[in-house]
Amino acid sequence: MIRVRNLESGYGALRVLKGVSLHVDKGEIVTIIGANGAGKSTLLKTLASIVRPRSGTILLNRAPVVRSSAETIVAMGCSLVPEGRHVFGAMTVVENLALGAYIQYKRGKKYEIEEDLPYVFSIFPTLLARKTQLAGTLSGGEQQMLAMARALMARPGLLMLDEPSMGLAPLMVKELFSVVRRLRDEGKTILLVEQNAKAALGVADRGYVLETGRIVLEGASRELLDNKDVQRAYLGKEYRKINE
Amino acid sequence: MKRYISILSLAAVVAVIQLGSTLCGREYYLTQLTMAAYYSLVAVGLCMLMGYAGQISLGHAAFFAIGGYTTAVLTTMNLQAHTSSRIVSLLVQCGLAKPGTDLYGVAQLSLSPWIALGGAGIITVVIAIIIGIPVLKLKGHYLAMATLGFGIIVYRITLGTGLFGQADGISGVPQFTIVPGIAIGGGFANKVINYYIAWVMVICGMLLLLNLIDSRVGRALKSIHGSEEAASAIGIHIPRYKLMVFIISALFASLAGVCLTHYNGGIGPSEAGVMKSVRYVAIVAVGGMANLWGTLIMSVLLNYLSLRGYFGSYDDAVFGAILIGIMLFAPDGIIKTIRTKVEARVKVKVRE
Amino acid sequence: CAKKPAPQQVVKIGALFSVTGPASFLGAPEAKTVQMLVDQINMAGGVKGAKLEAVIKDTKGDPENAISFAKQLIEEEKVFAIIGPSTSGETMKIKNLCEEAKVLLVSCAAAEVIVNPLAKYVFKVPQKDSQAAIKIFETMKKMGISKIGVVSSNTGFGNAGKEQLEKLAPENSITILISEVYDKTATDLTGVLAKLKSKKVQAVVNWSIEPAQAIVAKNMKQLKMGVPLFQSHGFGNIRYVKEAGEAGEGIIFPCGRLLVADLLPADHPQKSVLTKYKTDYEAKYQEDVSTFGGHAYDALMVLVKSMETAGLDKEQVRMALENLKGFAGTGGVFNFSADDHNGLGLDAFEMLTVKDGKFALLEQK
Amino acid sequence: MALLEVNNLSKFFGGLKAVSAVSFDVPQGNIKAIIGPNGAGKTTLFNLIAGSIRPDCGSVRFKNSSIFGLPPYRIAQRGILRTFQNIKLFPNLSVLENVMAGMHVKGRAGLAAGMLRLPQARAEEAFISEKAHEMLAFFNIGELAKRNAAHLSFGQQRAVEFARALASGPALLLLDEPAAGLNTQETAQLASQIAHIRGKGVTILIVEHDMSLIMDISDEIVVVSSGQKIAEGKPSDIQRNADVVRVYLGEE
Amino acid sequence: MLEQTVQYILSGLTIGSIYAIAAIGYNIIYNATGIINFAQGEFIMVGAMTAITLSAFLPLPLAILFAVIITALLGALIEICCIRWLDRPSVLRMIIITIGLSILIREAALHIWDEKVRSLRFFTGNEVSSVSVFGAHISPQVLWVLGICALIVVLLNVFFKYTLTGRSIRACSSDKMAASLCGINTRNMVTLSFMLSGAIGALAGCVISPITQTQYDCGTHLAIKGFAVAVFGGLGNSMAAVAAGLIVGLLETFSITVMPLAYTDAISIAILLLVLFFRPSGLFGNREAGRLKEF
Ligand SMILES: Nc1ncnc2c1ncn2[C@@H]1O[C@H](COP(=O)(O)OP(=O)(O)OP(=O)(O)O)[C@@H](O)[C@H]1O
Ligand SMILES: Nc1ncnc2c1ncn2[C@@H]1O[C@H](COP(=O)(O)OP(=O)(O)OP(=O)(O)O)[C@@H](O)[C@H]1O
Ligand SMILES: [Mg+2]
Ligand SMILES: [Mg+2]
Repeated sequence: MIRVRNLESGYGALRVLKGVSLHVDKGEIVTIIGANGAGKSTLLKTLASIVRPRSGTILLNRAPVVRSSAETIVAMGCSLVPEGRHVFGAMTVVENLALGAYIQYKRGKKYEIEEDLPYVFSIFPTLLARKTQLAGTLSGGEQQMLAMARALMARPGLLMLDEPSMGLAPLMVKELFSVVRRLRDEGKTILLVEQNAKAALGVADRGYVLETGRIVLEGASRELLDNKDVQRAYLGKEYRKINE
Repeated sequence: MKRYISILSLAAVVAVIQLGSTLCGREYYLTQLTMAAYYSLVAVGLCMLMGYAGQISLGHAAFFAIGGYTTAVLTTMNLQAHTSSRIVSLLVQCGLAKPGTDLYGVAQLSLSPWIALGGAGIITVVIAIIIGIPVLKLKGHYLAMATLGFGIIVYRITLGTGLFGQADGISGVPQFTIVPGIAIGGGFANKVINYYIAWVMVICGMLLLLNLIDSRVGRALKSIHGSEEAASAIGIHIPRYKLMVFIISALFASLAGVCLTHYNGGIGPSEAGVMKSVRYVAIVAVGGMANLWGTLIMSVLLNYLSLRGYFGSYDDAVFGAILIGIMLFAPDGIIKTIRTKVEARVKVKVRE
Repeated sequence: CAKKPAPQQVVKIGALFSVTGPASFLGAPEAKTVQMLVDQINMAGGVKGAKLEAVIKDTKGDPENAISFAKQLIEEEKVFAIIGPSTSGETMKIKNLCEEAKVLLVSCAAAEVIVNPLAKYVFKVPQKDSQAAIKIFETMKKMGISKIGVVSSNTGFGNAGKEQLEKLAPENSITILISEVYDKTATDLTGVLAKLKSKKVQAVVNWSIEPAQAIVAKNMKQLKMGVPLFQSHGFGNIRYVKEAGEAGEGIIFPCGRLLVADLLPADHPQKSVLTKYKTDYEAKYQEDVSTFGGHAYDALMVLVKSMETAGLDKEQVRMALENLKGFAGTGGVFNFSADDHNGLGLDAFEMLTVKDGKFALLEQK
Repeated sequence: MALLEVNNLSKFFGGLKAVSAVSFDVPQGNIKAIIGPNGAGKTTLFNLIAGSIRPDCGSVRFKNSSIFGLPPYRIAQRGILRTFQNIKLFPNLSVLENVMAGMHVKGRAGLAAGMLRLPQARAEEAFISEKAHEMLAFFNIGELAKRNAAHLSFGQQRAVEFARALASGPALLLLDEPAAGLNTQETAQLASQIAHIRGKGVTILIVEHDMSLIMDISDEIVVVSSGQKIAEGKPSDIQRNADVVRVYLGEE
Repeated sequence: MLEQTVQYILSGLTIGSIYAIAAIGYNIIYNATGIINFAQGEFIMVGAMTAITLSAFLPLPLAILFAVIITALLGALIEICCIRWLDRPSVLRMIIITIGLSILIREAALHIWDEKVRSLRFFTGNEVSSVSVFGAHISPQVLWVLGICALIVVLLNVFFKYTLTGRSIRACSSDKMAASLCGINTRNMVTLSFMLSGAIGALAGCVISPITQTQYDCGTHLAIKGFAVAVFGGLGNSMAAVAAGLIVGLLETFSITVMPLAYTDAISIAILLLVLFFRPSGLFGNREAGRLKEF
C-alpha cells in the first residue's frame, strides 16, 4: 500500500526525520511507537504531504507521491487524522462530516455518502446526539471522535491515525481499538501512531520503533512486545520500580 | 548589557550623521531626519502595543493628532483679550503665559507650551482610558474595526470643528522653549539642536521600551499576546495590562504629536487620517512586529524617504510595493530576515 | 538696474502641488500647466536669458509634506520662488517659513487668510471668495431671490466660502435659512437636500471644489426641488458638467473667463491669453482646461512678468510683483499693490451658466 | 481541614447540563482525581473552579473563603494554578520565558520599575530566572530553555505547561489530562514528578483517563458522568464500583 | 411631514444600500480565509472604472459583464501572485498585504485613469429621473442597487450553506490543514473566493457608480464604511451586512435632522462602536462562532 525509503523531513533548520524507511501492506495494521519528539507526527504529516519531505521516496500504491499536494493524497485513498483533532470549530458536527466526504461528493457518489453517515454514527453514537452542535464546543473526547469519523467519510483505503486515543476515557479507548480492528476487518489498511504502546501493539500486526528520527527496531507486534528494550522503554515494566 | 551597547551605537550613529552632514554642508538632511524621528516615536510605541502585547490599533494617528491639536489650540490661543481675567493674570505671573508679538506685529499673549504639553498628556490619558476600557475587550477584526472607528471619529472631529481649523488645520504654532536657547521649532537656524532634541527623545523612548519588554510587566504583555486564557490562568489581570500598554503607546504618539506640531509650526487633519494610522501599522509590520529595533529602522527609513519626496507621485505606490514585498519575502521584518540569512551563511563558513 | 545675467543661467522655481491624493483635481492640472509653461518659456529663450527650471513636488495634500518640501526647496534647491501649494491649509503652514527665509510664495489656494494678514513675501492668485459671494448675491437680487440654503464641503475652500456667504448675506439683504456642511467624499446628499427643501429655500448655493458638486446637482433634480442651484467658482471644470449630465442644466456660478474664452469679445484684455493657454493645454494633454490649471498659469506668469521687469534679484522681483499692474491672466486682470497681494477685483468674475452641456455667459435681465 | 470545598456547583450550556450539583472536598496535601467518560463535564468543572467560566449556582470555597465567580486571575493570585487539556503555551515566548511568566504573581516590579530597570526589579528578575531554570531542570527540559515554545513536540509542550503552572508555588494545582500523549515510561516519570510535588505540600486535583496512573497516585477519586457525581472514594473502591465500571472503565 | 420622513428613509436606504453592497464583498474572503481583504474597496473602483471605459464601445450590460470578469481575474491574479504560495501566513500578515495591494491598485488606477471623476450611465432613466413614493423621490438607480444587493445575498447564502464548494470555502477558513486533509484543494478555494469577491465588488461598483461617481481613490472611503458595516452586522454573514448597511444608512440620514452634517460619520461610527461594546460579535453575529474563530 505505502512504501517509504530514506525519508528526510523537518521544519526550517530542524531535521526531524533522518532517513526513515518503512512499508505498510494492504489490510495490515501497522503501528509506530516512540518517545515524545521522536518525529512520529512529523512522519505522518510528511506522508500526508502536509510537510514537504527533503529527500527520499514515498510510493502510494506504487505511485511516487513526494511532490503531490495533500488533496491528491486524500483522493488516492489515504486519510490522516491529525494530532490535536483539528475539527472545524465554527461548523456543526454534520457539516464537518459532510466535508469529510468532500472527495466522494466530487466523484458524484451521493448515494454512498447517505449510507456512510449512519455508518459513522453507528460507530460513534455520541456524535449522533450532538449532530447540530458546533464542533468547537464538543468535549475533547467528542472532538477526537468527530475527527476520526470525518476521516472515515472519505472512505479511505489507508487511514493514518495520530494518537487517536489521546484524551479518551478507558471505555472509549477500548471502543476505539475495536473500531480499528473492525475497520481492518472491513479491508482498510491502518497506520497507527500511539503512545499507548501496549494497546497499539495489541491490535497491530507489525510495528516500528522510532527514536530521534530513525527507525531503530521493527518487527511483528508479538516480537516487539517481547523485546527487552521495547519493554523497558515503552511498556512500562519499570513503572512499578520508579514508584517504589 | 547588550541593550546598552545597541543604544549607545544608536547614539553614536545619530551624532555621526549630524557631524557628517554639517561637515559636508548638507545640514538640510537633518530636517527630514528630525520629522522622521518623531514619527518613529509613534511607531515604536505602537510596536509595543501591537508587536508585543498583540493588540492592533488602526487608529493610532488619532493620538498623535490629539497631542498635536491640543498643543496647537492652547499655544495659538491669544489671551490678549482676557488679560483682565484672574486666571490669565495668574498664569502670566507664574510665567506660564507669555506676551509677545507674532510675525505680523499683532500683540499676543499665549500659553506656555509646558501647559499645553501637560494638557496633551492628561487629555491623551483620559481618552486612552475612556476608549481603551471598552475597546480592548474586543479581539481580532473587531478590535481593528473599533480602533479604526475611533480614528475616524477623531479625524471627523478635527475636520468638522471650527476650533481645530477644520480642513486647514492650525498654523502659526510658536516654538517650544525647553530651556532658554533650546527650543523645538522649525526655524532654519535651529536644525541641529532640533535634530538632537528629537533623537534624544527617541533614544530615551527606545531605552524605556527595551527595558520594559524584558521586565515582568513586559512578559505579562507578551503572554497576553500568546494566549489570553493561559495568561489569566497564571494570574495576569489582562484588562489592566492591556490598558497600561495602550496608554503608554498613546502617550508616545501624543508626545510625538506635540513635538512635531511645534517643530512644524502647525498641524492639519491629514495627521489624523486613516492612511496615517495604516502607515504606522504597516511600519511596525515591516519592522518585524515584535521587534523594536526593526520598527525604528524601517520607520526612519521609510518616513525619511517619503518626507524627502524621493518617490514623487509614486510615493504611495512605492510604499505599497515595499509593504507587499516585505510581507511576502521577509515576513519577520527585513532586519531579522537579513540577520538569519547572514548567520546561516556564517555558520556554513564555520563548518567548512 | 539689473545686472546682465550670464547666459544659460538656471533659475529654479519650486512648485508644491497636491498632484495625487484627495486634492489631486487641483494639483494635477496645476503641475501639468507649470511643466508646459516652463517648457514654452525656455523654448522662447527663458527669462532674461536665464533658463527656468521647475522643481515640482507632490505634497499629496498633506501639510507635513508641504512643510518638509518647502524647507527642501528653500535650503537645498535654493529656489528663486515657490508657487503653490494647491490648498489653503498647506499654504498657511508654509507662509511663515517663506516669510522667514524671504522666499517669494505665490499661492494657488483661495483662502483670504493667505494674504490677510499681509505677509511681505506671500501672494496669491485665485480670486477672492468674498467677491464670488458678492457676485452670487447680486445675481440673486436680480432674480428676486432672498431666502437661500447653503451647502458646503468640509474642506478649506468650502469653509472659507461658507464663512463669506454668511458674513456678506445681511449686507445684501439675503437670508440664509439653513447652512450645512457635507463630507467631501459624500456619495449621496439627498438627505441633506431634503432638509433644505423642507425649509422652502428659494435657491441653493453649493460651495465646494470636489466632484460632489455634480452629486448635489443630480440629487436636487431627483428630489424635484425646482429651485435654482448656484455653485461657487470651484465649478469651473467642464468635467463636473459632464458628470452632472442633464442635471447640470441651468446651474449658475461665478467664474473667471477661462471657460468662456471663445465667447469673449475680441477686444477683451484677457481674450488672447485665455485662448492661447486653452488651446496649448488642450493640445498638449488631450484634456479640458480647468480654472485650477489657470491658477498655476497666473502664479507662474506674474512671477515671470516681474522677473522680466526687475531681473533676477529676489528683493527686486518682490517689489516688482507688488507693483505689477494690469497684468491679464486667466483669473482676471491683476493689479497688485503693497497692501493687496491678490490683485483681483470684482470684475475678475463673470456669471456663467450651463446650457446644453456647455458653459455659457449668464444673460442677466 | 479541606483546602477546596465545592458545593452544589452547576453549569448549563443552553439546555445541556454540563455540570449539575457537584460537591466534593479536596483536603490539604491530597491528590484528588476526577474521572469520567468523555463529555462528562470534567474540564467544565475545572473551568468553573479556575474561574474561566462563570458558574450558574453553587459555591466554591478555597482556604475557607469563597472564590465563586471570581475572575481567573484573582483565583490564580490566591494560589490555584492550572494546566489545559489543549495545551495553551505562549508561542511567542521562549520556554524559559514561559516559565518565568508563570511566576507573575510572585513578582512585584511594576511598570516604572521595569522601564527604568530599578535595582529592585533587576534583583527580582535574576531570582525569577534562576527559579525558572530550576523548574526546567526538574522536568528534564533544561536544554530547551532557549527554544521557542511553539516549536516543541506535544510531550515537551506538556512539560513546559506543567512547569509554568508549578513555578509560582501554587497551593492547589489543577491538572487536566497531564498524561495524554505521553508513553508509558514518560507517564511513570510524570507520576513520580507528581508525587514529588505533593511531597512539597502542593495539593493536586487531577483529571486523567490513564487508569494506572490515577489508581497509583490518587488518594481519592471523584467520578462524574453526564455532569453528575456518581461516585467518590478510595481508588480500590472505585475500581470495584459497578456504576463506574459500567459507564467508564468497561468490563475487563 | 410624512413626505419629509419618507424622504429621509429613502435617502437612508440609498446610502445604506451603497454601504451594504460594499460590505458583502468582505464576507466572502473572510469566509474563505478568515481575513479581511482591505483591497475590497479597490475592486469596487476598478470594476466601475473598467465598465466606464468599456461602455464607450460596448452596450451597458456587456460593459458591466466584462468589467465583472476582468475584476474577477484581477482578484485571481492577486491571489496567485501574493497569497497562494505563502506558507501558513498569519492573519495580520495577510491584512498588511491586502492593505499594500489596495494602495498599489489605487496608485495604478491613478496612472491608468488619471485623477478625474467619472461615472457610469444610469441603468434606467438619467440624472434627473426619479421615482416618487408618498411624495418623496428616489432615483431609480437606488432600486437597482437594492435589487442587486438582495440578489447577491440570496445567491451567496445558498452558495455557502448548501453547496459543497461553499462549505469547503468555510472549512478552509476554519482550519486549513484539516480542510486539505478532507481532500479540499484549499489554494483553489482561496483563489475562487478572491475571484468571487472581485466579481461582486465590480458589480457593486458598476451599480453604484451612477449615484456616487467614481474616482481612483473612492475605494478607500467605501472600504472603510463597508468594513465597518460588515463588522457591525457580524463578520461572515452577508444578510446581516445588508441589514447593518441599511441601518447605518438610516442612522446617518436621520442624524442629519438633529446634528450638523459634518459629524454624521463620527456619529454613525460612534454608534457602531457602542453596539460593538455590548455585542462584541456584531449585531447579528453568532457569539459562539465568533469566539471560536481566531484572529
Ligand atoms: N511546527 C514545528 N516547527 C518546528 N519544529 C517542530 C514543529 N513541530 C514539531 N517540531 C519538532 O520536531 C520534533 C518532532 O516532533 P513530532 O511532533 O514529530 O514528535 P512526536 O514524535 O509526534 O512527539 P509526540 O509524541 O510528543 O507527539 C520535535 O523536536 C519538535 O520540537
Ligand atoms: N461552550 C460550550 N457550549 C456548549 N456546550 C459545551 C460547551 N463547553 C462544553 N460543552 C459540553 O459540555 C459537556 C462537558 O464538556 P467537558 O469539556 O467538560 O467534558 P470532559 O469531561 O472534559 O470530556 P473529555 O474527557 O472528553 O475532555 C460536553 O458535552 C460538551 O459538548
Ligand atoms: Mg506527535
Ligand atoms: Mg476535558
